Amino acid sequence: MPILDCRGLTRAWGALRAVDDVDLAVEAGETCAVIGPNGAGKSTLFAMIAGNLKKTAGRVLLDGEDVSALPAHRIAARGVARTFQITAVFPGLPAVENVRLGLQAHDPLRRRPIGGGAALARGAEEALHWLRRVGLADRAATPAGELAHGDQRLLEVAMALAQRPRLLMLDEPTQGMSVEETRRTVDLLGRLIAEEGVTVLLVEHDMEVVFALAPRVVVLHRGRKIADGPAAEVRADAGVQAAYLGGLD
Amino acid sequence: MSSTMIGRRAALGAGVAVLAAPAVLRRARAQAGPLKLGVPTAITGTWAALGAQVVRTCRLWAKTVNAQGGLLGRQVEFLFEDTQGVPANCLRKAQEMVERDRVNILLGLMASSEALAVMPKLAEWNALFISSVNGAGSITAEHWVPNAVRANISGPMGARALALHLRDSPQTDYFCLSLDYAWGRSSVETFEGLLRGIGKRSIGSVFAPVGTRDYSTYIARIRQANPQALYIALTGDDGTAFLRQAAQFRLFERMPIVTETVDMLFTRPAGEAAIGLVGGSRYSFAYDIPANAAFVQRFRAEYNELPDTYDGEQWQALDVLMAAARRANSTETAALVAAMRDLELSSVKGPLRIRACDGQAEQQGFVVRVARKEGFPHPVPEVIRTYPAAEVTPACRSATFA
Amino acid sequence: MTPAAPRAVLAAIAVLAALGFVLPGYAVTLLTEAIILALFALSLDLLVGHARLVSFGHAGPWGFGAYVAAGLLLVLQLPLPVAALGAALATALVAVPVGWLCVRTTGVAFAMLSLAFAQLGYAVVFKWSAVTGGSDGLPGVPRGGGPLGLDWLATREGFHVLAALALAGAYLIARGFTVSPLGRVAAAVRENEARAQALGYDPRRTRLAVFVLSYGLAGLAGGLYAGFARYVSPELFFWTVSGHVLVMVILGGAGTLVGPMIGAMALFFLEHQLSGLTESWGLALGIVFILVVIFAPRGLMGWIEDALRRGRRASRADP
Amino acid sequence: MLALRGLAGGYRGARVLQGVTLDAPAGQVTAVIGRNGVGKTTTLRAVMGLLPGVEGEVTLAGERLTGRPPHLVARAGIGYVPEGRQVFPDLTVEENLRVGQRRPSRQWPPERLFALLPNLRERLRNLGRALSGGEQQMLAIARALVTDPRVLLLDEPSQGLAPMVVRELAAVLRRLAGEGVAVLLVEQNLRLTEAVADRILIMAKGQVVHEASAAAFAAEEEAVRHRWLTM
Amino acid sequence: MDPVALFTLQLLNALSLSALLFFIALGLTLIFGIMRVINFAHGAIYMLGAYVGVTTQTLTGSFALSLVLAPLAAALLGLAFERSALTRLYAREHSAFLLVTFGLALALTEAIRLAWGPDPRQAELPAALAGIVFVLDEPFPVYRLVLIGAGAAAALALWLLLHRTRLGLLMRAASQNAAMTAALGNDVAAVRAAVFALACGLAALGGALAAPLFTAYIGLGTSVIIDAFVIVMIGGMGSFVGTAVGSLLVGFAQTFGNFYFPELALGATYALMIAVLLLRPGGLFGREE
Repeated sequence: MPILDCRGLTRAWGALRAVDDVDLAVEAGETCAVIGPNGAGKSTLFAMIAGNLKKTAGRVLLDGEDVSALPAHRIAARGVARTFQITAVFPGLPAVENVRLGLQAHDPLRRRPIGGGAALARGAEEALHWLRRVGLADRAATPAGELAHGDQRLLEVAMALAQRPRLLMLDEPTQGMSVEETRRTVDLLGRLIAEEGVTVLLVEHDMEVVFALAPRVVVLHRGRKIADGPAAEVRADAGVQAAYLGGLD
Repeated sequence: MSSTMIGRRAALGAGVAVLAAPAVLRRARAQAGPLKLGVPTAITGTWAALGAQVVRTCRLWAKTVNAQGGLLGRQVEFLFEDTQGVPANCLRKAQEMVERDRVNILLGLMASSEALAVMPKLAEWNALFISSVNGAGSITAEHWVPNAVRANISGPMGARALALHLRDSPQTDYFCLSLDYAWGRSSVETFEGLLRGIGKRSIGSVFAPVGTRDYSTYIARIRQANPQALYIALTGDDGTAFLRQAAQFRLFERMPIVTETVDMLFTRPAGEAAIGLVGGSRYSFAYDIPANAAFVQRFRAEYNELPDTYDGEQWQALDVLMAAARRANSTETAALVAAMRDLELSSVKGPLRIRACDGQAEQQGFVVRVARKEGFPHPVPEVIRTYPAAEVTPACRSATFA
Repeated sequence: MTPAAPRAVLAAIAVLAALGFVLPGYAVTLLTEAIILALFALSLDLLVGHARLVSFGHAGPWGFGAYVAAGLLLVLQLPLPVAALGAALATALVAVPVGWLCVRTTGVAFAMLSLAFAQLGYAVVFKWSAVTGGSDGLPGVPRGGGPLGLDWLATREGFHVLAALALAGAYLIARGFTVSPLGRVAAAVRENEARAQALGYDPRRTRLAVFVLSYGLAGLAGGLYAGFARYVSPELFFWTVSGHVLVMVILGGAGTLVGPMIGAMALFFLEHQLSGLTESWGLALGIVFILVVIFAPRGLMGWIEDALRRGRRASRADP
Repeated sequence: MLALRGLAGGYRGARVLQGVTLDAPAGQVTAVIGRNGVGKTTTLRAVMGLLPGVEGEVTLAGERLTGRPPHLVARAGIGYVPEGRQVFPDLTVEENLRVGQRRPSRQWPPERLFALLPNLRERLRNLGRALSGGEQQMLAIARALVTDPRVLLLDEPSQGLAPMVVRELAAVLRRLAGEGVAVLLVEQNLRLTEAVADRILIMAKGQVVHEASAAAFAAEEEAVRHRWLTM
Repeated sequence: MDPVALFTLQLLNALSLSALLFFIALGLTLIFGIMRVINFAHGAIYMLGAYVGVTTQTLTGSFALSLVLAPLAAALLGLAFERSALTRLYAREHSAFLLVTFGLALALTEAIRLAWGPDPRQAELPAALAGIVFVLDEPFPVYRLVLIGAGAAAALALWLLLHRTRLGLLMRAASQNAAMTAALGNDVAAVRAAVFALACGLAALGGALAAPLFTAYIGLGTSVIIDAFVIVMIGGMGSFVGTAVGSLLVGFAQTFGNFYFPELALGATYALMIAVLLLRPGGLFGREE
C-alpha cells in the first residue's frame, strides 16, 4: 500500500483549475519529485495534501486512510512533515527551539501547560543533535529570523525531520541558495534521506537537485499531470522540455 | 546574581521614592494647623461641570469663613482631589486624605455610587461624611451609616414636592422617561408611587441606556403613548440633549413637561427649549430667603455668575458643618456626629433639622418653573410652590412615602 | 525571554510585600491597589505579548471576577482567598465558550470581539439589577478572613500580603506557562501559525488555552479587587478599563511579563500623583504616552533593559 | 541609460545582492536570467527604492537615484512592472492606468497605447481582478508606460502566461525598444529572452556572472544552460 | 398616533442618527483602509469639532461658518499630528499606533476642558433650520432632515472624491497596494497625511452638526467612538459601502431597538457585532485580512 495516495485531486478558482484531476501515489521509502514551470500547480497540490487548502474534488489517502477532510495539524500529527516554499520558521525563537518544537509534537507531555522541564531538557538535547546533523549546531541560540536565508531553509529541514515523519514534503528546499549552498544542501539531503529511510515528496525547480535526489519524477503543467516515471525518461521527454521552457512555437 | 541585586534595589528605591516623596511634602503641610476638609470630587470626567460648582463654592466658603476668623478659631483649608466620578478613585482619594492628611470630614462626593463606596469605610476611618450632592434614597435608608449626614435634599424628597404640586394640576395621565441607572429608576419608581397617591396614573415609562444622546425614538414613543404630561428624570448633558430635541419636536406644545429636578446646568444650555419646564428644585438662586439673597450677592460678586444647584447645596452642607462644630465646640468626628443629632439651623434654603435616625436634613421642598426674566441672558427658574419639611420628608430610614 | 530572572522578580515582589509593614497606611493601600493592577496587566500580557492577541475587552474577565468574588463574599460569606480563587476559576470557566468564539479570529477582529463580550457583560450587569445591584453596584462587600486564624488577611497589612502573594503566584504561573511545553507552542503559533500547524499543533486550541489562562488570572485580579475596594460596580466592565490596562501593558513592554507589571504600577502612580498635583493631569499623561511610544519603542522594559546593559558594560569596562 | 554599480543589500538576515553591476542602454532590451532566488527581483526592487539600506549606486542618464524614495525614482523616469503584475484588483483598468499618470501621457496617449495593447481597450471598465493573467500583464505594462518612462523594468512578465500571450508580449517589448525605451527584463523563460533580448546577462549568487549578446548566447546556449541554469 | 406616521417618523429618526454616525465612522474606516490602524482619538476629534463649531457660531453668529471652520481646524490638527507623530510609526507594530492615539485622545480631551471649561456649550440653530415640517400631520424638525441630507451629501461627496478625483484614486490604490502606488510615482506619505486630515475633518464636521442636538460637552467623544468602532467592524474595515451600510444598521438598530425592545437595547449593537464577526471576520463588505 502506498504511504500517500492522491486520487483525482482538483482545485479550481473560478474558471481556473490550478490543479486538475491529479493522481499521485508515493510508496514507502521512495523519493518522488514534482516538477513543472511556475504556475503549474505544484504548490497548490502540496497545500491540498498537507491540508492547508480545501479540495474542490478528489481524495487524499495516508496509509490507506482518507484524510481529505482533516485540518493541517491533524495531518501533520499523522506523520506528514513539510517545508515551505517561502521559508517558514519561528523567527523570534532560537534555532534550537525551532527544532525542539518539531520534536515536541510527538512528546506525550506536549500539551502540559506548566512544568514539563524534563521533557523540555530532553527535547533540547535531541534538537541540538538534529541541528548538528544539518550543520547548524553553532547557531543553536541564534533567533531563527537572524539566520542567513540558506541556513533558515536547512533549519526547516531539521524541524521537519525532527517530527520523525512517515512522509516528508519538501517545497523547493534549495530555493534562493547559491550554487555552492545548493550543492551542499543536495548532498546533505541525500545523506539524510538515505540514513533516515524517510519517504519524500519533493517540489523543485532546480533540475540538478531533482535528478540528484529523486529517482522518480512527476511533471505538472497547467494543473495537469503530463508525465510520471523514472527521472531519465522524463528528462528526455520532448513534451516536458517544451512545457518546462515555455515556448514561442 | 547581579540582576537579582539590581532588581531588588531598584524596586525598593523606586517604591519608596514614588510613595514617600509627595507624602513627605504634604505631611509638612498637614501639621501646620488649619482645619482640613477633604473634597474628593469629579474635577474631570462626565461629572466635571458639577464638580466645578462644588469646588468654587468651597473656595468661596473658605474665603468667607477665614475672613471672619475661621471655624472655632481655626483657618479652614480644602483639599480637592479628582475622582473622575469613579467609585474606585473616590475611595482611594478619600482614604488618602483621611490617613495621610489627617482629614476627618469628607464633602462634595459626586456620584451616589461614590458615596455608597465610601460610606462603609467611615467607621474604620473615624471620619464624617456630609453629603451635598448625592440624591439616592438608599443613602439614608438601607445603606445609611451613623457617620454620614445628608444635608442636601434627596431624590425622593424632590419628587414628593413635585407630586404635591401636581396634585392640583388638571393632567392625570403621565408618561415617565429617564436614563437607565439607579437614580433615574428610583426617581421614576418614587414618582409613579406618588402619582397613585394623588389619584393620577402613569401610563408608561421608558429608560434610555446610559450614553443615549439621540432621544428622537423616545420622543416618538411618548407621542405614541399620548400622555397628558411627561415626567423626566434626566440631568446634566442628558437633560440638555433631551430638552433641545423635545423642543425641536415641539413636544412642549403637546404636553407640559415636569422634571425631577431643575438645575441651570442643563436648562441653560437648553436655551429657549427649557422655557415652561416645571420641576422640583434642590436649590435655586431664586429662593426668596434673606440668607439666600446674601449668598447669591456674595457669589455673584466673587464669580460674576448665578449660583446653581450644587453651589447652594454645597453651601448649605458647609453651614451644617459649621453649626455642628459650634454646637460641639469641636471638630473631632465623634463630637461632630453627636452634635449632628437633631441639629437645627437656617441656611440658604431656609430652616433645616438633621434627624438623628438617618442623618437626613429635613428641609423645605421647592417647585420651580423655568421662565424668561428681565435682567437675565437666559431663561431662569422661578419658585412657584414651597412645601414645609414635614410634607416632603419621608419616614425615617425610608426612601418612599407609604 | 525576559532578562530578569524569576528570582529577581520574586525578590522585588517580596520587597513590595514587606513595604506593607513599613509604609504609612494610606501608602500601603495605594501599593496594594498597584499590585492588583500589576496582576491584571500581567494577565493581559499573556494574550497581548505571548500570543500576540491584542484584547480590547480585558475589562470583561476583570469585572466578572470582581462580581463573582463579591457574590461569594456577600452571599456565601466565604473567606477572602477562597473567594478570589473561586473568581479565578469561574472566570476561566466562562472563558472557555467566550474564548472558543474569540480565538477563531486574530488581529483587529479579535480585539473587537473581546470588546463586544466585555460590553455585553457590562450590559448584563447593568440591567440585571436584582442580582448585581444595577448601576449602583454592590456596596459593602465584606472582606472575610475566614476560619483557621486567617482573619489577619482582612486587615490592611494582611490583605496587602495576600495581594503580593497572589501576584507572585500569578507571575510564577504565567512564567511557568510561557516556558512550558504548551506555552512554547503558543509562542510558536504567534511566530508562525502555518508552521506551527505543519508541526501538528492546533493553533486555535493553543490560543484558547492562553485565552483561558489569561482570563482566569484577570478574574483573580478582579476578585482581589472586589475584596480590596469592598465595592463592585458596572464600570469595572467598561471599555475604558480595557483601554487602560492595554496601555499599561504596552507602556511597560508587551511580551516580557515583568514589563506590564512595571507599566501598571508606573501608570497607576503617575496618574495618582499627577491628578493630585494638577487638574490637567490628563493632558500631561497623554503627552507622556505619545513621547514614550515615539522614543521608547519597546516600552519601559526595553528602556530598563538598555539601561541595565549599559550599566553592565560600564562595570565590565571598569574593573 | 540606466546603470547599476555594485548594488548590494537584502532583507533581514539575508544579503541577497552581492554587488550587482549592469547597464541597460536606451533602445535595447537587456535581459537578466537566472534561477529562482539569485536576486533578480531584489535587484529591480533595489532600483525602485523599495529595498531599504542598499549600498552601491543607481544612475539614470548620469543622475544619481540611490537613496530616493520610490515615488521619486518613478518620477525620474523609471517604469516598473513587478513580479506577479500587482495590478490594483479593485480599480478598473482605466483607473489602474491613471494611478501613475500625474499628467496626460505625452509618449503614450490612448490611441498609441491601445494600438500597442489592443486588448485593454475593451476592458477599460473592468476591474483589475476580473482580467486574465495575460490581460493583467498587459495592463501592468501599460500602467508603467503611461508614466512616460525612459527605462522599463519588467519582472518575469511571462510567468503563468500561455505561449500565445508570451509571443504577443515579445512583440510588445521589441516595439518598446524600437521607441527608444531602455528595457530591463528579468526572466526565467529562455524562449522569451532569446526572442527579444539584445543582450543577455546571467545572475547567480547575487551577482551578474555572465554577459553576452543574444547571438553569442544562442551559440553557447547549451554550455550556459548547463552551467548556470541547469536544464 | 397613526402607525404609518409613527413608522415614517421613526424611519426619519433612524436615518438622521445614521447620518451623524456616518461622519465619524467614515473617517475611521478611511484611516484603517490606508494605514491599517485604528484611530483612538477619533472621538476626541469629533468632540473638538462640536466645540469649535459652537464657539464659531457664538462669535460670528453663522452656523454655516461653523461647519467650515470646525472641520478645517480638526483637519489641520490631524495633519500636524500625522506629520509629527504618526509618520514615525508606520513601520512599527499596530500597538504603537493604539497607544499614541490613545494618548492623543486623552490629551485632546483635557486640552478641550482647559480651553472651554467643564460646562457644556451650545448655540442656537438659525431660524431657517429651527423650524418644523409636518410629516403625515406629525411635526418633524427641519434640522433632522438637514442631517439626513448632510449625511447623504457627505456620502455622495466622498464617493465623488474617491471615484472622480486624483486624490481619491490614489487613496484607493494605496489602500490596495501602497508599495506599487509609490512605485508608479505617487507620494504615498502625502496621501496618508491627506487621508488622516480628511478623516479628522469629517469627524469634526459630524461633531459640529451634532452640537445643535446634543450640545458640546466633555464626554461627547467617548459616547460615540464605540458606536463608530462597531459600525466599521460590521461594515468591514476600509470599506466605504460597508461603512454606509453599517451606519444604517446601527442607526436603525438603535432607533427601532430602543423603541420596541428598550430592555435589550444596551447590548443589542454588541450582539450584532459578535454575530457579524463570527460569520464574516472581515465584516459584511470587507475582505478578511
